[in-house]
Amino acid sequence: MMEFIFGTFNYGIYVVLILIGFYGMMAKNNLMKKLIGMNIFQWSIILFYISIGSKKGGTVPVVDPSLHPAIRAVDYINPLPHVLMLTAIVVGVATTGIALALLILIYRTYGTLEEDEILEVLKK
Amino acid sequence: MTHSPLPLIAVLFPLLGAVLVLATGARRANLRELCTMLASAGQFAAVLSMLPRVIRGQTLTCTMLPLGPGLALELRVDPFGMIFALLSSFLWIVVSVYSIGYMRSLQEHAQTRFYFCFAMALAGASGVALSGNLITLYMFYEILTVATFPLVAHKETPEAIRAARKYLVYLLGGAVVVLFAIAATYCLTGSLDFVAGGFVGGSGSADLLRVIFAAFIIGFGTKAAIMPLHEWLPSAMVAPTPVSALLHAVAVVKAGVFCCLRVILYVYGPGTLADLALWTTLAGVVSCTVIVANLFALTQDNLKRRLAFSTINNLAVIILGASLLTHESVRGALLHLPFHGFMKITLFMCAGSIFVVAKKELVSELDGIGRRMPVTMAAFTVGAAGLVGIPPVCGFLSKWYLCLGALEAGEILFLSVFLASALLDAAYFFPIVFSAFFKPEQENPGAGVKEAPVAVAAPLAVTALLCLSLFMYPDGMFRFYTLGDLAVKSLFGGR
Amino acid sequence: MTVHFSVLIVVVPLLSSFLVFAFGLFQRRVCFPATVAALAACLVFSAGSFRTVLTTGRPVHYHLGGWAPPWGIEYVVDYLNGLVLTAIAIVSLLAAIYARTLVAREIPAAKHPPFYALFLLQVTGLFGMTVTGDMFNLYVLLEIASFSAYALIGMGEGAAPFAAFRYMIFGTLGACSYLLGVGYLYISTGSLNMADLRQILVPIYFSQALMVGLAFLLLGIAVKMAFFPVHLWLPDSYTLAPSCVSVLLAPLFTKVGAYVMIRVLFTVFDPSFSITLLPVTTVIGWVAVAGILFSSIMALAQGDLKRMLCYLIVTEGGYIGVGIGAGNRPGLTGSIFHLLNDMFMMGLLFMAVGAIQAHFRTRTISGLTGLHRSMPVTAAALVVGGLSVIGVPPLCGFFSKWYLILGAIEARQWFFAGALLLGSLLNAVLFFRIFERCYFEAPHDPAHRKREAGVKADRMAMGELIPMALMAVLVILLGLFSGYIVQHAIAHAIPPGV
Amino acid sequence: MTKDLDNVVIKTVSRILVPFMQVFSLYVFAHGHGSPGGGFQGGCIMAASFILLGVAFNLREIGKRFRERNNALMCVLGVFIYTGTGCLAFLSSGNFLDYGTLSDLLPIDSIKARYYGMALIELGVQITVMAVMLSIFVDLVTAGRGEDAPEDTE
Repeated sequence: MMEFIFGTFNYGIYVVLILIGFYGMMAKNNLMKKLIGMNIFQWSIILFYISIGSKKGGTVPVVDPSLHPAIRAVDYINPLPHVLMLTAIVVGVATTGIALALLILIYRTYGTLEEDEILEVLKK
Repeated sequence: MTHSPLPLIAVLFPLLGAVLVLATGARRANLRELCTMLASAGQFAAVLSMLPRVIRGQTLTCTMLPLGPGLALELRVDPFGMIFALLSSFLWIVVSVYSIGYMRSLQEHAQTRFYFCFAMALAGASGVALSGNLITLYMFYEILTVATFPLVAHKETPEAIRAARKYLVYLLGGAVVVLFAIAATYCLTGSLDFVAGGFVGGSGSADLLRVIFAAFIIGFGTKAAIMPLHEWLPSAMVAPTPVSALLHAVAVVKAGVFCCLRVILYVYGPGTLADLALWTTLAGVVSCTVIVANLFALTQDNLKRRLAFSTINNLAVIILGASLLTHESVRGALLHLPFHGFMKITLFMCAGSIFVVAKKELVSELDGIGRRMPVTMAAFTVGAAGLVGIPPVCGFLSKWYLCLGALEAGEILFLSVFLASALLDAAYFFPIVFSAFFKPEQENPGAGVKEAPVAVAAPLAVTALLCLSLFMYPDGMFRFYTLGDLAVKSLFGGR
Repeated sequence: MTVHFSVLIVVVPLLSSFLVFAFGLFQRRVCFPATVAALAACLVFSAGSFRTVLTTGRPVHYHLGGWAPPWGIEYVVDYLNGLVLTAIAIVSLLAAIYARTLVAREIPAAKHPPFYALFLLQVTGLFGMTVTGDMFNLYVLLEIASFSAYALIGMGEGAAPFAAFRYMIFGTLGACSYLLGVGYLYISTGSLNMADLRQILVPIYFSQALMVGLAFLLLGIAVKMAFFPVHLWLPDSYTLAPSCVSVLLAPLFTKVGAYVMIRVLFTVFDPSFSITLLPVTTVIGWVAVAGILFSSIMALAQGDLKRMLCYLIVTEGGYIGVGIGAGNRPGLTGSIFHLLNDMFMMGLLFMAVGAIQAHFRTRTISGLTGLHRSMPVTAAALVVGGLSVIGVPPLCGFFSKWYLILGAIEARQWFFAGALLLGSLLNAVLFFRIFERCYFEAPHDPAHRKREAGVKADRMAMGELIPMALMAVLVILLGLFSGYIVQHAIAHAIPPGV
Repeated sequence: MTKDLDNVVIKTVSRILVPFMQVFSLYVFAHGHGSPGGGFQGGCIMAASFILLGVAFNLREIGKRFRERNNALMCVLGVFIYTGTGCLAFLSSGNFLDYGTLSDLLPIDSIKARYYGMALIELGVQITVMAVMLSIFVDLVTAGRGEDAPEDTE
């Protein structure tokens, strides 16, 4: 049982983070808090991907001749998730950029970022 | 099975007419009317040119669009389709002359839309007549429904729009059920082409075939106004008379009956229906329709609604004749289809001319109208007599074969249904004729003869004379008798 | 040069979107012609690559950067996405030409260059999602398409930014769950290439990680496809978006999502798995049935024309879902062909609604009286589009519905067939309510006189009429040549094993 | 003014820090192959140096060094370099981004060609990321009004 907990605690953490982010997105009234929730959601998936690539005893995936003349895969952790997550980070930044721009626009038209107040204005 | 473009030309003429009508538009009314007339004459000529070859036994086919394995938009002219094509194309000429007179005398609005939709409806009707498989039939069936929707709502009054909406829901609902049935048939048999004597036999489990047959009859029955699904027909009487003439005699309801007969004879065929014992239930439902429609007709005071219920009765008689599955009854049904068309269109045109001249719609107001409008009421009497089945008019012939068929099938019950239908016809037609000629007029008695304008009176006179001549020479101009004979021979395998 | 067509389809719009943005800084008038030129080039590329697929009969494989598939990203053009590519190219080109006068009217002049840049970026994302053969690359292009969609919708005035923000929350949720799905797939197999995945996945179909991965994948795709339970973002965002934007987004975005669902269910996972081993497609079918009924009724309840069309998009997604649910050859033919038809039908309808909103200054169905007199071409376009959506034969909508019903009956799913038929009946009531309002207005109806004397819809620019007329002709031609398209293209497009 | 006084510390430190940041960003960009780094990280650091300038002094400083229009052009330039190198491979009948095949055009072997190709791609990425990060910062701070923002924004 113990090694199950230690073996997969990274998945546990990412699930908790996802739920926090999901809660932030869905339940919060303020649009900025929704955005923060969205960011937590995205970054927890990036954590999930990075934790996939890790190996016991593997080092950073940068070729280091001192380890072994030939490049042995076991020495290094799996670099592919890291590369994928570079793109996901860029996607996260771009989403936040657009979201902030939209929030500015919303604030300029409605003067508030509280969703229920905006919905009131919309109903009229 | 010879390939020839003639069926396609026959279907394209009305489309061409519709486009020309749209092009000429309201400004050049006379040119527009000319286009309608030319299109109708052209279509009739094309259909007539196919007649000799069909008589000699050739079936002309023309594949328009291949759609996949065992599936194509294909036209095929066989004797049965020829009867309906001849009927609809000839009556289109008559009705277009009539509607020109009618619309002009009442200065109706939006006439361009009227003639455009009229031509499209005829394209649909002739397409239904000449289609070679179920999917082409379904295509033209839908075009017919969509094209006649603006006609029913022509007056644009809230009442007309409500009637059109009811018309549409009934017919599109029926079309949806038919689509299910066609898809199921294609699933079972892999092909949809009509085969004289049916192609569905034994291709699926018995009760699945029964369900599909029920779907077919419900779907096409809505358009053939079988009793529980007939609501839209009386309420569609709010449309101008040429439209109700088109609805009843020329295209819409006739297409419904035609499709029902196609399914009974060319999809299921006599053999399969007998095995599945479906024909008894069908005959039962349809004979209830006959009786109940007649009883309703007795109670209607509006002339056009009374004629509507008489149409429901006669359509049910045609389907009953076909569902008896005997030599003579099928021949009677195939003959009653065109004969009823001629008679019913005469009656409708009379109703229209009475409305044009005397602005009268109710039967109770028709006292002494015969003296003021002798030609119209004479034609009305001929039509009414034909429907009742009195010898000098062609109606007698088809009723004769129907009764013969019932006797051949040994079904005394359905024989009595035919006779009762004739009796009830008499019960609600002859009071009109009697009051028109023998009762004194209520308002200005003694006013001189005030007949309808020529464009209105001539067509109904022509069709009345045709009803009489068809009795003397049933095989005359249209050779309905030989076509019916050929169809029956192909159906029952020359027995 | 033709061998590079499948990558140029993505590179050219990407590059031209940035070039349009750069030229726009100096000379605003150059943006529109450059966009149309880029989209025309994409049409040439997509048609060319599809033609090579048709003539050679084998899919075209393109290894990006020369790396062989399991390592490098591979672009694949086969029968399925060749069709979708060409349809996207045609619809986006017509949408760009059509949107010109609307852009001048709805978007402030300073924002024209960014609008056209985002327009091209959106088309890049759509092309990329269709042509890529790599699961993660599909996520990246999905995000590119989604960003430009959020930004384009945010350009509208009034409540558009708010709708765009809510759409973003929903869309990011969907995209991240797709990413999670790809992550689980990667854990189980170690590869991201679709063709490679298909072989590796076969022995491990019932591992739990894979089940969770498939669930997340399908959830993400369902959000992007506006599939029934997760379609809530669509009505608000597409209605409040400026009509020059909704003319591009409405027909294409959800349909590419549907294409991705078909790609994942039938090419990445073996059809035998998604149909028989695990009843994924049946579940999708049943959800789609609920979706059709729900959104048809919602569409009936709408007064606003554009919002009604948005619910119609969800219904069409439901039809595609039912086709997938049937899980047999005719069902899948029906859903692929419906996917294709729907792009053109929805494009036509949204063009008509955009013109009505711009020139007739009304969007409510009750305000359409007398439309046929002042805007005959738009009324005719509405009729053609409506009849096609209902499924009146010679038009394309009927043939795709025909195959769907065939599939449902062959799979003995009577409720699927029932939902399809009821759906087309509800659509019929929906559209004839509009035709009534457009064509028949009682002569003594007061609104009629006001409409006649008062606002006279100003002349529609030729730039708007021609694309609409072209789209209507395409809808008719698609119907007439449906047999040809089904036999030669879609029959091969169905993955083996269905 | 007291506000101005404690600003001196930030201003002097940032004035010293900015040049080193930019050199370090070029270092990170150049050593992208062997060590962690590359275009994206280099671009971020370069943009951070400008943003530090803007935060420490005021937005005028960024505006003086980097017109907004130039910033937009830098974005486009970066993407153009990236796609341009990719398309270079077409000349030597390689696939997109297959700059290894440039060796038969240029007098270098394919490994060197791949090395320089990678460097060009990283340069494109660096320029674009720097420009985009900067424009996001400037647009957000001035709430979309860009350069003609009123003086009060510090």
